[in-house]
Amino acid sequence: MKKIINNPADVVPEMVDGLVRSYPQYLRQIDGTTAMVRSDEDSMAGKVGLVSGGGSGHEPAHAGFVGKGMLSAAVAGQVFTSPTPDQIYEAIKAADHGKGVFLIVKNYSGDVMNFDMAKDLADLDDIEVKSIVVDDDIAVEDSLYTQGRRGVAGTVLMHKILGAAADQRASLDEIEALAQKVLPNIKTIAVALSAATVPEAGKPGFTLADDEIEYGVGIHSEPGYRREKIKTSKALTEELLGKLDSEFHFESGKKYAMLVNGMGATPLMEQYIFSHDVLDALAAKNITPSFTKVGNYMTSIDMAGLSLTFFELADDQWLDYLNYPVETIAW
Amino acid sequence: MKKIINNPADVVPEMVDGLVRSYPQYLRQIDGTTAMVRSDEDSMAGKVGLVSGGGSGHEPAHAGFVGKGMLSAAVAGQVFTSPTPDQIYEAIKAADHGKGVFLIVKNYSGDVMNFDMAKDLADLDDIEVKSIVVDDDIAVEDSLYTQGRRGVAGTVLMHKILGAAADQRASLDEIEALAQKVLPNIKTIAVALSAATVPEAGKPGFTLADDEIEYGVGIHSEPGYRREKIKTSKALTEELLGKLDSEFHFESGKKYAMLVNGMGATPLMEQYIFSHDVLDALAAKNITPSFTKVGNYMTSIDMAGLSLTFFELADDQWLDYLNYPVETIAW
Amino acid sequence: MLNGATATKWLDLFAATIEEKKDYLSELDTPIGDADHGGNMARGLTAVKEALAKLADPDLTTVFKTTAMALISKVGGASGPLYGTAFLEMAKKSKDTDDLGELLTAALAGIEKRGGAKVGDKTMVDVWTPLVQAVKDGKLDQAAIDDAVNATAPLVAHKGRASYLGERSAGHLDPGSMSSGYLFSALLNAGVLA
Amino acid sequence: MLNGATATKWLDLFAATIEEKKDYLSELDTPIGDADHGGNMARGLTAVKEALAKLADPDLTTVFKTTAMALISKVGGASGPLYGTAFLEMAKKSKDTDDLGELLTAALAGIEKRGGAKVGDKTMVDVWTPLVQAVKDGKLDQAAIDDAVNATAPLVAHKGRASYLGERSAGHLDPGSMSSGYLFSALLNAGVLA
Ligand SMILES: Nc1ncnc2c1ncn2[C@@H]1O[C@H](COP(=O)(O)OP(=O)(O)O)[C@@H](O)[C@H]1O
Ligand SMILES: Nc1ncnc2c1ncn2[C@@H]1O[C@H](COP(=O)(O)OP(=O)(O)O)[C@@H](O)[C@H]1O
Ligand SMILES: [Mg+2]
Ligand SMILES: [Mg+2]
Ligand SMILES: [Mg+2]
Ligand SMILES: [Mg+2]
Repeated sequence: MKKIINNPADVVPEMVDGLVRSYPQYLRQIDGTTAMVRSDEDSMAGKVGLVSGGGSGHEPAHAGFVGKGMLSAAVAGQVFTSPTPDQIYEAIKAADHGKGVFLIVKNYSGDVMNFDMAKDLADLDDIEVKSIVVDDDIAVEDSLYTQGRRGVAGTVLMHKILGAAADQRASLDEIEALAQKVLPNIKTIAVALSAATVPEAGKPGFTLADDEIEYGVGIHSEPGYRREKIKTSKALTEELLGKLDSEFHFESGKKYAMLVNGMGATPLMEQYIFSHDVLDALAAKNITPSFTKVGNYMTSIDMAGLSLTFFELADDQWLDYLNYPVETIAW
Repeated sequence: MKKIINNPADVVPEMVDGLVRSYPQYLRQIDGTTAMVRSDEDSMAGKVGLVSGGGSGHEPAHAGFVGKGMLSAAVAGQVFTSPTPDQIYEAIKAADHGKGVFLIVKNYSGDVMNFDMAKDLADLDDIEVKSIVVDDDIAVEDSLYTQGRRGVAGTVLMHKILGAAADQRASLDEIEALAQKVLPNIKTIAVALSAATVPEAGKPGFTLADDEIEYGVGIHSEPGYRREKIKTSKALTEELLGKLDSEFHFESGKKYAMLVNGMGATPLMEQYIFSHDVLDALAAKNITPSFTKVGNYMTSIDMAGLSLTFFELADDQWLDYLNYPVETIAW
Repeated sequence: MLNGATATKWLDLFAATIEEKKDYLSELDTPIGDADHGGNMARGLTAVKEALAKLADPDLTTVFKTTAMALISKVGGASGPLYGTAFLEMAKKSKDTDDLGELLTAALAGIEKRGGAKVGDKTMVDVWTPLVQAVKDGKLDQAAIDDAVNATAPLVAHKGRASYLGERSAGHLDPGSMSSGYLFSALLNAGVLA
Repeated sequence: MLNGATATKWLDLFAATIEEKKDYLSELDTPIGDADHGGNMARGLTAVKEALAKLADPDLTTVFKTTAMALISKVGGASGPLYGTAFLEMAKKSKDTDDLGELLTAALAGIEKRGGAKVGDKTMVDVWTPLVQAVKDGKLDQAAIDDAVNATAPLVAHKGRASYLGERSAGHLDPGSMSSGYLFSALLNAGVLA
């Protein structure tokens, strides 16, 4: 493991310290925690607070999306480990400005349970808290007999949509309704060229040969659904877009937003080339996305690879929400 | 080489295509070139045009900095290869709105010569063109008997400063004077954990053992000044900040901007930890930077490592310029 | 006899095992998880040990509550809320009884409620369920523990991270079941059952 | 005799060598450069060949000008402007003379002006300078070419990317000198000197 770190056990506190001291105009660290709240207090007044978070290792998520027009606070757990309820609870308190707090949680059993416990704590304080569990990763079966689909890069789009609504003073109930309406329209699928190395583990979660890739990995280097020889970007596009098509049944009359998300070690050069191939494939179906974003948004430490997210814009207002101006580090 | 690409020879045109189609609100490709101009034409009216560029492989530089308040156009050469004069010339023409065009060139013999030839071509058209050659990399000797120092991540700060001035209608002469005044105040030093792989070459520019790092590399995987065993982030900070200190002689009374720049494969987690260590080391000298930015701005394809840039804010207005709002993909 | 002192001994023994088996637990969590179960548990149990060491002659409820709070605030991930809830439920129940069988039954109910897993889902529930019964029947021994843990290997996971692997999760021990096994072994060695 | 036809032959031969030695040139550009000299030159010479093939019985000036424009617009990097300038200067000069020595002297002057390198800086100038003289003296042969190219190996670079390596640039052939050597070999084999 070759990483620019100090003691692996100190990765999260040092990272959070570096982040808030580099960007005091956006973030303030909540005392005694590794949770961060928007430093522009005024921009939260009279609005529903939005809190997200999860294990660390997904930078710039989630703190990079804290700021006017997007999240109110983000909680950073240990690497790839859900934050604890007490930390989430502190973030909820900091995000609450009397209109209640909405939690955006990724569907991992740890996250779901810890955010639930935090909600229980906030209940005791009479802070009204509601939440959505994002499960956009179509790589895994969605069934009653599994944990359900994972929450991955599409979560960032949920942050953006709800952030715009909250900034425009939507109520907690309205935000909950919006989140539920948006949720089934966001779907993601990933491919990995290499796995992530958790600093404290010291070696990658799995190993791929020099010419192998794996489809359907999660953002914690969870193994995916198929391992193959490396293909061209065009061939990867076919596989990933095909999987998404069998969920969306892409139609030229409909509007879509598209997010190409780098996993941490994959350069923008490759992400742009992949975007070119996706846009070509869509153009062949007479589709041009109404909104596109390409870059590292929900990473997996130093994993190489990328994910492709589509978001069907079933409501015209959602495009406005995506284009709504924000002041954050990373959107 | 494991990369998400198609034919290595098509990397640049496909990347440029993916980029402009993903971000039509910022960029328009100039016909028959791999140069890109700001799509918001109105924002350029009555202003000096700013053109930068260089070999590809430094994404988001340079096209990611095209937009209102920053560059007017960017030229993307082949990977790690300066663009050709005809392409630069087209960018100059597109950027010219009657007030002349200023070129921001990185100090590499190829870039300097090709931008010079483009200037000759523009002269024939009576477009007034001036330029600055950025040479912020303190890793190499600056002497009459060498090519001089390389232009690296600090170039992005030059884009930002001049972009703000141009947007506020500074004249071509004023921009030239500003560039010359700013230039000696920007200095950068890098460390690599692995070298970049140029797609057409198929293998990295150099190889480092699993526990080796190299100080002083350039943004094309040019070898640096010393190879060592991997150190802690704190120890790397000492080396890099020490080199910068012997140039700047940091003083607590002075103002500085700081840029931690990831090389492409180094996750934000490590960049934030490194920032934490730099900020700690500076705090020990009673210095808090007035402006900090951390992320991938001037990369070297898939190189792992980072660079540290300081910019002494000798003029208070420069901080305003850094904070001046822009509309770009990547600032 | 279960009381503040023997419960502290139980948890100290558990902490020592976790510290010793930290890497092994993360190794188990690698093929079917995210390689952090050892780190998570070690972080939590170090905090438990430290917190308990600060208590002077605590009663049973205080030991369990202190343990619960330390686990909840230090472990994170899936195992944090699960172990935390287990000890929180034991803390509540210990106000009425010091019967280990009843306490562990409350703990298991808490785990089930928090995580929603059932027997056969390849989670710690598969170890807790038979071993709580064994405690009640006075039949807890190392062989019973080993059997319960090893029985998770062939299962296909339906809850937690391992469930994303589907059929491929079979053939691997469940890490949370292994750490739960250590908890029951510590119970044996703490002499609480005597 | 140098004319449109023999100059075209010269450049076709050069293009063929570059195509063949592409990987080798990039290999030379790896330890002391950025591993692209082969790709740069191949891209340029492919364009030159295609552009020349489209000309029907061109004169010398047209051949050189066409070559210059193709190199300038296709090569990029350091070698593009340098080779491009060389051929542009030969195009200009060829309006007055078809003497190879005079033409190459103009080319070299262009390279020196564009790049600012002097003899001993470990650039293509170190090959052009002795070989232009050899042409003038009627002494150009493969041995002279090899000597000029090989003489760049011990030098420490003062211009171009290799200069960043300082002393460590010594012990490696200069890639641009090698490709320049090929240009002069092609001249030999095109029979232009006869
Ligand atoms: N829903 C659940 N119910 C019961 N136990 C669970 C559940 N989800 C996970 N577990 C247990 O937690 C263990 C994993 O814990 P850990 O690795 O610390 O957390 P994470 O999975 O968040 O990384 C699994 O081995 C399993 O025994
Ligand atoms: N200033 C200069 N003057 C003359 N020749 C130069 C100069 N700079 C570089 N060269 C030549 O160019 C060659 C490198 O060309 P190439 O690799 O194509 O460009 P780049 O260095 O931009 O990647 C060097 O080997 C050297 O011979
Ligand atoms: Mg985990
Ligand atoms: Mg080059
Ligand atoms: Mg785990
Ligand atoms: Mg080169």
